[in-house]
Parts: sequence; structure tokens; C-alpha cells
Amino acid sequence: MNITRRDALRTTGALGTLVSLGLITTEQAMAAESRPAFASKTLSGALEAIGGQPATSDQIEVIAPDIAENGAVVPVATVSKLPNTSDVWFLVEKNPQPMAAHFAFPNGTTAEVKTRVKMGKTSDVIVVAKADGKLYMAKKETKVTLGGCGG
Amino acid sequence: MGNPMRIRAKSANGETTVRVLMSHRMEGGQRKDANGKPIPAHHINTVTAKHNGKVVLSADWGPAVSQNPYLAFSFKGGAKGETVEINWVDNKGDSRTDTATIS
Amino acid sequence: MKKTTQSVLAAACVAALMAACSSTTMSSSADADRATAEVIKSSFQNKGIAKLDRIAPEASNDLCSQADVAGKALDEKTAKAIEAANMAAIKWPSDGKYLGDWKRGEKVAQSGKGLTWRDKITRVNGGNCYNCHQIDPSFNSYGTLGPSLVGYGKLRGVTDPNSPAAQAVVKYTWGKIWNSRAYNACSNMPRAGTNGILTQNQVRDLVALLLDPNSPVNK
Amino acid sequence: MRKHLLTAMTALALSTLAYGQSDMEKGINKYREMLADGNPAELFEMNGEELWKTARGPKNATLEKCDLGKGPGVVKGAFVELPRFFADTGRVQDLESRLLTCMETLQGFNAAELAKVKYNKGEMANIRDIATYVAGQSKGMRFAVPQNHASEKTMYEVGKRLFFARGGTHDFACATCHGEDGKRIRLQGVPNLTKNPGDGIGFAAWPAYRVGNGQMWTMQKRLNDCYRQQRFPEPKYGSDATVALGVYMGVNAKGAESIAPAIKR
Repeated sequence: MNITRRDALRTTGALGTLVSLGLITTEQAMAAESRPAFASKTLSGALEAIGGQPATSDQIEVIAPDIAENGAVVPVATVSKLPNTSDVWFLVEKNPQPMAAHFAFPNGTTAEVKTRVKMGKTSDVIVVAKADGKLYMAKKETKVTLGGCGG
Repeated sequence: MGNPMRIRAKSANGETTVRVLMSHRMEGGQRKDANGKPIPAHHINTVTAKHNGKVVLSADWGPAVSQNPYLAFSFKGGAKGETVEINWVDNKGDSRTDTATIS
Repeated sequence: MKKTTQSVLAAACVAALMAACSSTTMSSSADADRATAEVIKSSFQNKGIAKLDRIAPEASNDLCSQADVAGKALDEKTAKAIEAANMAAIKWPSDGKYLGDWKRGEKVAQSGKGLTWRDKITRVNGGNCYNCHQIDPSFNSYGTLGPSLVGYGKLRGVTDPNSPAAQAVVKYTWGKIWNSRAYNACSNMPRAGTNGILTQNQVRDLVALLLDPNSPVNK
Repeated sequence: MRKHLLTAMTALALSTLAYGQSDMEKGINKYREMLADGNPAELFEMNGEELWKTARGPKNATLEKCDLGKGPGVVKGAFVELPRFFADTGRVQDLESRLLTCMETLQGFNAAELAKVKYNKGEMANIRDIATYVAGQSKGMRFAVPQNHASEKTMYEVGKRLFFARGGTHDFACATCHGEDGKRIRLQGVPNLTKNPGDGIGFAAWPAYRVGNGQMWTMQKRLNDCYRQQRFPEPKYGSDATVALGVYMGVNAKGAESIAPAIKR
């Protein structure tokens, strides 16, 4: 988490220079993906950006459908039973940029969250949890069916 | 300024469950328009939830979160009549803050 | 193309139409028919390539629709008249070549594109086949409005579609795709050839998809 | 003998297939259940409620006196009794064509001009949201589309004829896809709309949020897109053909519970 924030700040600084030089507009600078974990095109790169390869854990529950009728909206959720879980990340391995979302839980917030992500095709949905500063992960496969009829 | 969020916050057994729907196109940056020009990414970057001014959840999102995003989570404490505040900021600097009363 | 075919069909079906009309003499039903015609006239508009002539009266469609509303099958004489008119509208391959490439046929079968008001006239139309039929058994996104076509050639005993023994099945398959209503008066299947949905070459490729022993359909 | 073996093998293959398919269908049903929690349609409903209560249009008036069939201003329960005959216009109207009337008489808009606006744009987006709000106020109630007035009966008969009317380049009618039980287009189940298809299915499920394109679709938009796929010319917004089909499907759905606004793939 800290690493991500620091890197983000550093990159923002560089973009700021480009803006001041008039090479890019403020809006482009805002819109450009400056967060390494989100910008990474590979799973290993995204994991590297959040602190390295996590250990597998059966204490993380990944809730995702076996089959998603439409990859544009795939309901996903996770519950971490690891004590002192401070963060969770959702990644979709086969997406062009695997990192989908990061959630940070301050003390008093249950390590449980539900959202919806896009999936380009059938893939593992991976949840990484950080507990006591260490990374753990679990995964589940969701099949994305072809949609569509005439037209 | 985005459109209003739909926030529901319910307290039970010393815990408050929050469910939020946000109105945002969450354009992924992979698609092309009718003329073949790429449609630039436009998505929520950060979400922050506060209860009584204290942050109870923060999130970083990329373009892979679905259009009109949905988010549900829960935190310890929170009483009926108190408020929960949700804020989002997108990659073009647009933002939106809404509050809801805990029921 | 379609217009000429329709007028041919209309002429051939006039006798059948008269018979159907005389059997539905209930005045309330006739009133509803008239009201429906008025409603259709006032409700639809041209859009893109989809013009109002697409819903102009057409004898074999109208007779089938009337039978559906009444909830009873067409009488045999009318059905035969419709089938004969549609049979006459089948265009058989000019060079006697019925079989194309099954791999291209699979693409035609997968595509449901073309001929909606959003499409350009230049767009290559699809056959819409998978929307209603199972075809390649390894492909699981298929519809069930029509029968499964898995094993189509094999089940009909076709081992070499170019052999004289297979000619009857080959011809029937061509005809069925070109104009399904030549064989079943009120079939729900689009008349792909007669109505100008698919080209001769596309129909060849579909015939191959169904009958080529190397096609996944017959594996 | 050989023939028998072949038949037996085909039967075996079919049953294996049917088993696999039902697993797939179970998976898809589970997916749909997961989606039902947190339907973005609520965002459109919320906006629609706001629009209903906001003074707008040349006459700067709200829609709060709009008569949707149960008296001026009564929203709850109105949706499950539409389309119906309205004496003031002398027409059978569905929810959306009725909203056009209210926007013209109460707010001073030109209904004919509004009906030409592109779906999801300008005032048409507002009508979409208002319709979503009004439908949501009947959620959980059962359909009881009236058949009392002679015009309502005629429109049912017209709707039935339209439902079975084959046309377009593909000879499709509504009934081609929606005339039998248990059928699918690709993997999508297509309900039989010639009878009550069950609670929250078919007419009882629109307006609906479509996750595929993130759009809110009303019944008018649903019918418009059906006709597009049928390769027909376009039905005009709120036209008698669309209303008649609404009467046919709505009356057939008598007793079905409305789940609108629903969420769909």
C-alpha cells in the first residue's frame, strides 16, 4: 500500500513537469494511469507492484460466479478470515490490465467487501489480502459465456 | 459533478452495513467509437467512506470496475440517525460526495 | 429480388387465400383484422435500410399468421399451395455445385449480422443459424428454437456428399436453406436464399458444414 | 439391430448433453441472483422520482397531478394496470405514451416532438427515468391490465394479430421466438408470451437495467429492439402497435408479479 502511494506520488511529479512544459494538458495528466499496480499488463507485474508474490491461503474466501452470462458485470466479493487484514486487492488474471480494485480497511471495518468487475474472457479471479503486513492470496475461476443474438 | 449516488446504510447488532450504487460510465479505454477512434479511459480512481468524519473504507479502482459501480461493506459501530458519507474522484478530476442517514 | 419473388408467391396463393378467407367469417374477427391493418399503417416508419415494403402483405406469411392467430394448422390444400409456390422460388446452383467450404460455413452459421435498420446494405449477412440450432457439438452457445443439427450428414447416411447416392440429401439441404417453406408451409426458418439473406456461395458453405464428413457436425 | 444401437447411443448422448446444459443453466441462474443485489436501475428510479416532483417545461409544472389511470397523482399500483383506456385522449395508452400526454397537458411540452427524440437522449432520457420510477412504485404487485372498455378488447385482438404477424426479410413474428415454452436463442431463455409466463418474466420485468451496455430499457425500447432484430421497419415511439402488443402481453400476464425495474444480462 505504502509502496503504491509513494510510486504514485513520484509519477505524479513527473507528469506535473510535463504539464508545466505544456506537453500534455492537466486533464490528460489526470487521466493517465500513474499507478503501477493498475498500469501493469501482467499478473506478476501487478503483484510485484503491491509487494511481491503472495502465499496461498485457505483463509480467504473468493466469491465469484461459476459462470458469468455477461463479462461486463461480474459480481465478486471476498471475506478474509486472516487476523489483522488491512487490505484486499481484486485481480482478473486474463484482463489486459489484471488489477481491478484495491480496498483498505481501517481498524473497525470488517475485512469483507463486495463489488462488480469486468472480465474480458474466462479467467481466474484472484484476491490478495494483506494481514500483519504479509500478502496472501486465493482464487476462483469464472467462465464468461458468449452473449448475443441477431444484430 | 456526477449524478447522485444511491446509498443505503443499515445498523444491526453493533454493525453498520453500507451498500452504494454510483452513477459512472467507467469507460475502460479499450473501446473504439463509430469512427474507429479509441474512447479514452474515464473511470473512478478513488472512493472514500466516512462515518462521523472517520474513514471506514478507502478504495483505489481501475477501469475494470463495472459501469455504474456497486460497493457493499460493513464497519463496527454506527447508530440509527448518524450519517455515512461517500466520496469518489475520477481520473479526469471529477468528483462527487453524498451522505445517507443510517437506518 | 424479394419483390418479384413475392409477387410470384402472391399469384400462386390467391386461390388458397380465398379459401382461408371464406372460412373465417366471424365479423368481430374481420373487424380486428381491419383494425390491425390500420394500426400497422399508422405505427411503422422507414428506418435505414428497413423500409415499409418489408411488411407489405405477402400471401404465404399472411396465411400462416392467420392460422397462428386462430390457433389451428393450415388445411392441407393451402399448405400444399404455399409449399409449391416456395418450391418454385428455389434457385438451384447454376453450375450444379452444391458444396462449399465447411469452415467458411461455420462462420456464416455463427453470424447473426445484417439487414437490421442499423446495418448498411453492403454488410455481409450472417445465417443466424446458431441462434436456433445446435451445430458444432463442441460449441455450447446455441439456441433451441430449431432442432439440433449435430450429426446431420452422418445420421442421413452421407459418407461422400459428392457421390450419386448422396444427391437427394444434398439437394434437399440446399432447398431447405434456400427456402424452408418449400418443405413446411409455415416453417419458422428464414428463407435465406429466396429472401436474399445469403448468397449462393454462403449457402454452398452451409451445405458443406452440414454434410462434409470432415465438418465437426459429422465427427 | 445396428439401427437400435445408434438410437440408443443418440439417446445417451442427448441425456449427457441435457445434464451439462442444466449445470450451465444453474450457473447462469446463480449469476442472475448475485446481480439482483444492488440493481443500478435504482439510480434511474431516483432521478425519475426527482423529475416527477420537479416543476419543468413551458408551463413550469410538476407531474404530480398526472392521471395514470387511478386518478390524478396516484402512482402506486398504476403500472400493473397499464395499458388502459383513457377517456380524455380517447385512446388506449401504455405507461410511456401516457407520460407523453401528461408532459404535454401539464407541462406544456409538445408530445409529438418528444416522441421523435432519440432514446437515452434529452427528454427521452427523462421519460425513461420517470417510467422507471412509476414502474418501481408497483414492484411486488400483480398484473391486472383491464379489459372492460371496448377499445381495450379491440387492442387485445390487434395485439394478438401483431404478435403473430410474420414479416421483414426473415419472416419473423414475435411468436417465432416467444411462442413456445422452454426455448432459447443462444443461451438466452425466451419466455412464451402467448400466456402468463410467470412472476417477473416477460412483460412483468420491464423496465430493466441491462448490464451488457449499462443502459436502462423501458418496454417501448424493448419492443423497438425486438422489431429491429426481426428486421422490420421501426415502430414509432408510443404508437398503437406497441400499445396493442402491451395490452396483449399485459392481459396474458394477468396475476404475474411485477419485478420492474429488473436487472438483465
